[in-house]
Amino acid sequence: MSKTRYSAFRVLKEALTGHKGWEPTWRDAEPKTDGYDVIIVGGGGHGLATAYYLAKNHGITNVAVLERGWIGSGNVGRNTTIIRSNYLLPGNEPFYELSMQLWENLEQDLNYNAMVSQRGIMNLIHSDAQRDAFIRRGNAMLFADAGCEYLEAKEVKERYPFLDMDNARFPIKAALAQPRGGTVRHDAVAWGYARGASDLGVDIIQNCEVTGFNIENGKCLGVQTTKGDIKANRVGVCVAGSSGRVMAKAGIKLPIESHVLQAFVTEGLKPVMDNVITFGAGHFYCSQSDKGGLVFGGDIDSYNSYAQRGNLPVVEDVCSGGMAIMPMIGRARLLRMWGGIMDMSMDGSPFIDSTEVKELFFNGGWCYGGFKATPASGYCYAHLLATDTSHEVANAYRLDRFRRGAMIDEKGVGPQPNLH
Amino acid sequence: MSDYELIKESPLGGAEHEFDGVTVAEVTDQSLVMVALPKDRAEDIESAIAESCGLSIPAMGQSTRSTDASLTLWRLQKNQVLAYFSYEGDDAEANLAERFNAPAYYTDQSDTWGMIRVSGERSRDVLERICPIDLDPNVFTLGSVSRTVMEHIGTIIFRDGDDSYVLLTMRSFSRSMLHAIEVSVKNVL
Amino acid sequence: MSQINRIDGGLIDREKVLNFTFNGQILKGYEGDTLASALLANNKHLIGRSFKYHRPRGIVTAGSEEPNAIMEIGNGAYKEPNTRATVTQLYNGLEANSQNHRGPLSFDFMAITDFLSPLLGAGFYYKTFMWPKAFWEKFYEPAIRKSAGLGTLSTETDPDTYDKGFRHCDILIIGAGASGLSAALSAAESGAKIILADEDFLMGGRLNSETNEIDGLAGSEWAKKTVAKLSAMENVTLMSDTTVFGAYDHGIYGAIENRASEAREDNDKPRQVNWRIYTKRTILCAGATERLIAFGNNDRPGIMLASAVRAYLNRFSVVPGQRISVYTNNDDGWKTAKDLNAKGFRVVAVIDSRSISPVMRVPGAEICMGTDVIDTKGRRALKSIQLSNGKTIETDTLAVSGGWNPNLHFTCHHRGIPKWNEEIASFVPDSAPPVGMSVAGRAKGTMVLADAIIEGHNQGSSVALELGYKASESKPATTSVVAYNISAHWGVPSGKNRAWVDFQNDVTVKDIKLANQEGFKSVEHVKRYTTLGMATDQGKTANVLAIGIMAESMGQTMEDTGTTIFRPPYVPVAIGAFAGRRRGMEFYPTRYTPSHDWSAEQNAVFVEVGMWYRSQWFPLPGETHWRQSVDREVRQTRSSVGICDVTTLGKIDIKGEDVSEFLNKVYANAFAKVPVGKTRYGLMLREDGIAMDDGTTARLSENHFVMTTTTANAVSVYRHLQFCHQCLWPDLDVHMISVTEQYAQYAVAGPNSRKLLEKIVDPECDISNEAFPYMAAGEITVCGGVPARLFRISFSGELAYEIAVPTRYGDSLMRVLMEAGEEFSVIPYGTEALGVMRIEKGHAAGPELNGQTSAYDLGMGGMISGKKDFIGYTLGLREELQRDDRMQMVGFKPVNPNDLLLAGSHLLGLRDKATTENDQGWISSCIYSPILGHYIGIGFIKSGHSRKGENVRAVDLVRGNDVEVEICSPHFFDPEGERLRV
Amino acid sequence: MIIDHPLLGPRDSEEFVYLGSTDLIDRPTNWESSAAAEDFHQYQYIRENIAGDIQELWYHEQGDQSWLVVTRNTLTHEISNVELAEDFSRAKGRGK
Repeated sequence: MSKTRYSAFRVLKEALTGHKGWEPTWRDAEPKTDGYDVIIVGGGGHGLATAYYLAKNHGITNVAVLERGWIGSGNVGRNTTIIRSNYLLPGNEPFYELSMQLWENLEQDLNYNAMVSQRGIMNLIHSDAQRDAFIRRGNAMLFADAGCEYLEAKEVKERYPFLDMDNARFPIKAALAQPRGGTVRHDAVAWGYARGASDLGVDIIQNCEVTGFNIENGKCLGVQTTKGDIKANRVGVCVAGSSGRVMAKAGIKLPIESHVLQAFVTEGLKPVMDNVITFGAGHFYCSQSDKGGLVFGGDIDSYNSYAQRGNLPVVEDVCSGGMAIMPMIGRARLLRMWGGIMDMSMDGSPFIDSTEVKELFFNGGWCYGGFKATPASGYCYAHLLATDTSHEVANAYRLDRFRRGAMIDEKGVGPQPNLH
Repeated sequence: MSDYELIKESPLGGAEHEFDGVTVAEVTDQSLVMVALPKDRAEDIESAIAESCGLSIPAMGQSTRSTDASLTLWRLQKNQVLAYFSYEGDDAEANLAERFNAPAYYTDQSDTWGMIRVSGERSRDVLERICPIDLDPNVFTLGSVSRTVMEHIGTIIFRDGDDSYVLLTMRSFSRSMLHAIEVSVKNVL
Repeated sequence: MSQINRIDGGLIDREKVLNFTFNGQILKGYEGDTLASALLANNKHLIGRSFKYHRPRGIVTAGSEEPNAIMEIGNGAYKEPNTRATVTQLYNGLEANSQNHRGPLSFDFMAITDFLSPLLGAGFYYKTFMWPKAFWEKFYEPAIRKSAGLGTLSTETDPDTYDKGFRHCDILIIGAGASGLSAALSAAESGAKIILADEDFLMGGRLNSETNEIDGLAGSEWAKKTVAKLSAMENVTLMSDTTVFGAYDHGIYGAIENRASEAREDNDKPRQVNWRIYTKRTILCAGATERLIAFGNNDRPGIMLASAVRAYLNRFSVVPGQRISVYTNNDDGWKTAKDLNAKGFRVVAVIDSRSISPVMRVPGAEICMGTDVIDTKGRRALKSIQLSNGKTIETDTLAVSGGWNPNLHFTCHHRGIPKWNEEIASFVPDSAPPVGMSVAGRAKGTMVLADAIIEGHNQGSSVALELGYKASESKPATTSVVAYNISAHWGVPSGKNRAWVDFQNDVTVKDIKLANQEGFKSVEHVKRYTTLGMATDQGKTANVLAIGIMAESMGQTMEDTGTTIFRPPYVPVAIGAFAGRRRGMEFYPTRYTPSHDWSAEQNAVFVEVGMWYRSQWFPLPGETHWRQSVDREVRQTRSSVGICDVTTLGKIDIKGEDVSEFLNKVYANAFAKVPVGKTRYGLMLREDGIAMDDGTTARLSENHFVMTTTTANAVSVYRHLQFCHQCLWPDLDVHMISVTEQYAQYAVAGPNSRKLLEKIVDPECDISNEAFPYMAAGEITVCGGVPARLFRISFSGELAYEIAVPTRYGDSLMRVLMEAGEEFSVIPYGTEALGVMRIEKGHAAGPELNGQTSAYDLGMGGMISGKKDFIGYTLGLREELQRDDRMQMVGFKPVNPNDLLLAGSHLLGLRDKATTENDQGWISSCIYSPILGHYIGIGFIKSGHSRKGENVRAVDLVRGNDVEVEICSPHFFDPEGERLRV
Repeated sequence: MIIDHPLLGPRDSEEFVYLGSTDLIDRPTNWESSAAAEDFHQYQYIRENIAGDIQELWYHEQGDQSWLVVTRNTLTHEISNVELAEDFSRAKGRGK
């Protein structure tokens, strides 16, 4: 597939010759004057994956990915790297399970080591009602062949002796784990898909901001950009975080609000935890990266924002959640905190759909679950763009579902985006 | 006469602790009644209270106090005043309604709140560990009252003396609030 | 020999000798030392290993930007990894250990990676470790993980405490160097309320490390005098050893204060305090950080920043080596030579990359202008340097100055973008720092001390003036003007040798160029691909250097290359400090019910319900399993009488002329005509038609209602009602107030409940079935005049009441009820028995009102009024919500009564496979019914309402349970409700 | 963040609970009309989601329990106006 196949042998060879032979990971392109079959707006993980699968699965290679800044500069470059398929509702679970299966074969497929690490994730349970709800979820996972494991408190303690079991305000009563869950080196996902797509002929165009859509008689004919107008038979917008801003240029309003989600990483530490742990009675989840940093996060800041930065209350709340379940991290230092902009949808679930404008498609509303969805999102969006039909596992992700009353509300908090 | 007698109890059993520079003590001799001011009756109520008790409705965040200091009105909300007065009976609501003789809606809140007074020269040093409100004596002047959140507990703070503050928290939180104050004392003094 | 590098002078207290250890060796230092200065005093140069190649490393800086000297401090649970020796104040008993090596520090087995470095360049791991597939998790990743990481966590609970605090001021001044002190003084003299914070335990900034004279005093003396003056002013709060770490919205700053130095050995006080500072204006006087120059093998122990050499020399009275050379591209570097001379040390050589005349005379030193250092020798300590003019110079310390970077971080915390200033060859703050922030001194790029002082002074004065204070009349301090000239110089071609840019993460010039070659051209891409600037020092010494190298390599300007985003925290902050007190039992406050103490006396088992502790069950002696207690509580309640504390349910008093109308809008069922003295069940929907909460509302008088909510939703329902009132119908005469805590409320349930209550209710209150029928409500008195509210409502399905008294009597009422009920063998029951009885009655609760179910799903469609507009009406009519095949709530009982039924089970057709497509629903609540003698469940199944009598399987694959169940009515017990009305 | 409460002055946003756009004040009154379904759908679900100044609802839960209308810029977080929601609502013609 690739013109420069990556391997240990190749690394060795390059080492002996001063690394002179490495080529650009992807080809930096300029817009073609005669346009494209498909333009993907947004060079994030989802957009690049969409382009890759359009080319690979559907043979559509006259594709451009337009990126306002540098590729991977959105949420794929700014998240807590977790992958999992532990969803409850039938509208979601098969989709995320497809994504998990794609993750499991990603590196061989792309010939790029994104360090997919199925180290397992574990959700802690703190009450009987929560146990019942997690068992319901666990069964939904097993029905979908996603796998799961239920641990009693004793087993949790044995595996993770650093958890605070004895002096906890909300004692740990059990846990539901998904051994197949884990983490992925997030930036590498964007680079790997970019490389794969580029090798198949896709044009990746950085520093090219879409400033408008050329729409005539209700049909999208292309986009206006900072590099001029570009024609396209079909345009797929894929800019979660900025969905509201971009779709407004096509006159489309969405059931989405933009919110800021913060995430955190500590200084590098020798390994202390090998999987992802999620607190069930507070806002905290954590894993340790291969570099040694504890990567953790919690809840969104709760107010609408496009600012890519958050405020202190959430920082403190998340850290206290961490101290509540694993007080060994008190002396670990938080090195860096950042904020990403989330497309928070009205039911906490995403959209992959056509729009009221012909030949203009929309992918967004990923809330803070977008990273783990990257492969399936690209896979299903490519399917929709290529075939005009929703992929069967993404069939529930329609824009009109609120009009019909077909919400996919995992948390059951209703049409208030900041609660999802 | 009933065969059974109910015995009343304050939220903290009258707890009182002295530290070097700070005294922490439960307040047990005050009643609290919320007085709602319907929009179209607000003026009538104000003049009725002025006539019956000689008290005006305070500005937001402030209080007014009767001449004998037994009754203080707190203004924490636009459409309500909270009366804080020396009274220990079970019928504070009726008692206040009678004293005011004003066509307001009265709701007894005496048992809703636990009250702790933090006083002494180091009181502000102790409180700055939990209180987000600026307690600078020139900012939070004598008689100021404010509702905020301390240690995740909704709290009303009232300055009733130069170095004296009364903290009110929902009754069920009283022990947690007392603990929070004591931890501050330990950390600061 | 002890402290062989210690010389005279300095700002240390030689009277106070402190003992500490490094890698087990006992050493001595003085009060006023940092760990780094004490190590250097003891001639310790090799102090750690780098992240990737395990290169031997020494101390480079004297401040918070230190990349190399990071170590583990303390032992056992007190061990603190990755701690910068350069900012750790020395204390007696300090225990320091180097980290990230296998075997002794001087012979690290992992240094093998240094020889493999050609293989391990930037991003090598993206290109390999893919074959065979299964080896990644089994072999490659564990190996990588083990070698990655720096220090080690103890994995024990952090034994220290932390605190939080709040401070308010008019002007926050960040940095107490020359400009910060000047700003503080002029601002304070104006009367404004000032906080002056500095990360160092000694205020004065670079003045403590330099030899400038200010107002005729030594700089450090002037600083000391100024600090003393400020500390005497009432409107000034000085916060030393306090690092401001972030600028947040609207004038909120976060700052971490370390435990006071005298208490460093005392673990009783909080280790750190996390201050939230609220300020109207901020003056950033954070100074500048010196940077290195990239040349071959520039990372050896003994190669230091020129300014750090001066700091050790002047402030700490330590001379780091015997044969010191200087390499610089600016005038400032020469100061090091000058100061060394002043202390009587000969300088071996001064190498300046600029082809200009020597900046000053340095007696005895070899001066090499227009010359570069191109390579160095000495694995564990610097031995010699090789120059571009071909000379090799024996030297054990090389003081390097590549120029100064203004510490403009805070100006970018709100996404400001720095501007390039060619004159000082550095980025300077842009014109849009966070609102309310101004910058003075070297943080702004004002490199000449005399100007920085004036700038600080003027800003302090003008900011105070803008806030309405009078202008300061004092004049700024004076010092002689010393020019600062620089020619940007990033790196020297190093041939085969590696030239380090990011010391800690081992990023070299080659790595940056390789990243560019592979298409990673954005500065963010380079950072992510090479890990540049991602180490514990956040690239403070590395980033600008890297940008310079990128700009050169790609032939673009510094400004076009740009910086990565500056984000908080300015320096790493302990997670424990952010958490403050919130951990363990103090993670959240605790709410106790009125019957808590009494229940504790009965050995009740408590359970967390939100912030409340509620009694879960009351074990009697001899009961060994919770089921024994719960079954007994249910049986006894159903056969006689039981009491349960239900105070936690939300209670809202609603008064006003329009309450009926208001309730009619917020409840789905009709509420316009509730008679006085009656209670009505109410179902509240969200606007989207999904059930939100339920409860009862009683009308106590014409204009007075009292509403109850579930425990979980007490706060959110109140908030929702306030929204409905203030935002939707503001002119309704409605006044709400929470009375949840005003009343202790107990359910008294069971056939003998009336008889029990009659014993305590005052005789003038008639509570007979006729006078006080099912759903009656009223205000009564009990026990001789204590006011109470009585509601004849039932969650258990029995004849039952809820009685509420002022909370002051709550504990007492529980005791009285138990005493009065003795003749009926009254028992207390907990939340478990409460749950059993509600499931026997088929009442929906939390697991059913889960935010995904409509009134129709819950079987309450019949209650919905079609004659009024209410919250949730219109959207509740949407097609998907009205479908007959939705998951509908029904009951389930095992076909074999001995079978175990488990909540969370999913429902399947009798012969269906367990797949998502075949999934028909789930069991939401499940208990063993002691009355019926078998398990029963409530749950949701497709078209459930029309499938009663059908058999399906309840399958729990998670715990391995698969039983056949019959779909039935959820009303398992007394479906006609006869027991309620007796 | 700091919200400058019109009655109480500047207060830490930690005292507040956020809801969302003031669109939520414009609850349709045409529940009996055939347009109600679409109007309520727009009201409840569709948002402008502006990158710039928006008007939004905050509830002063740990304060005076007033609902406020805050005009805040979603790009910079700067707040330019704060008013009582009941006044805002009345100005929009809402009453009983």
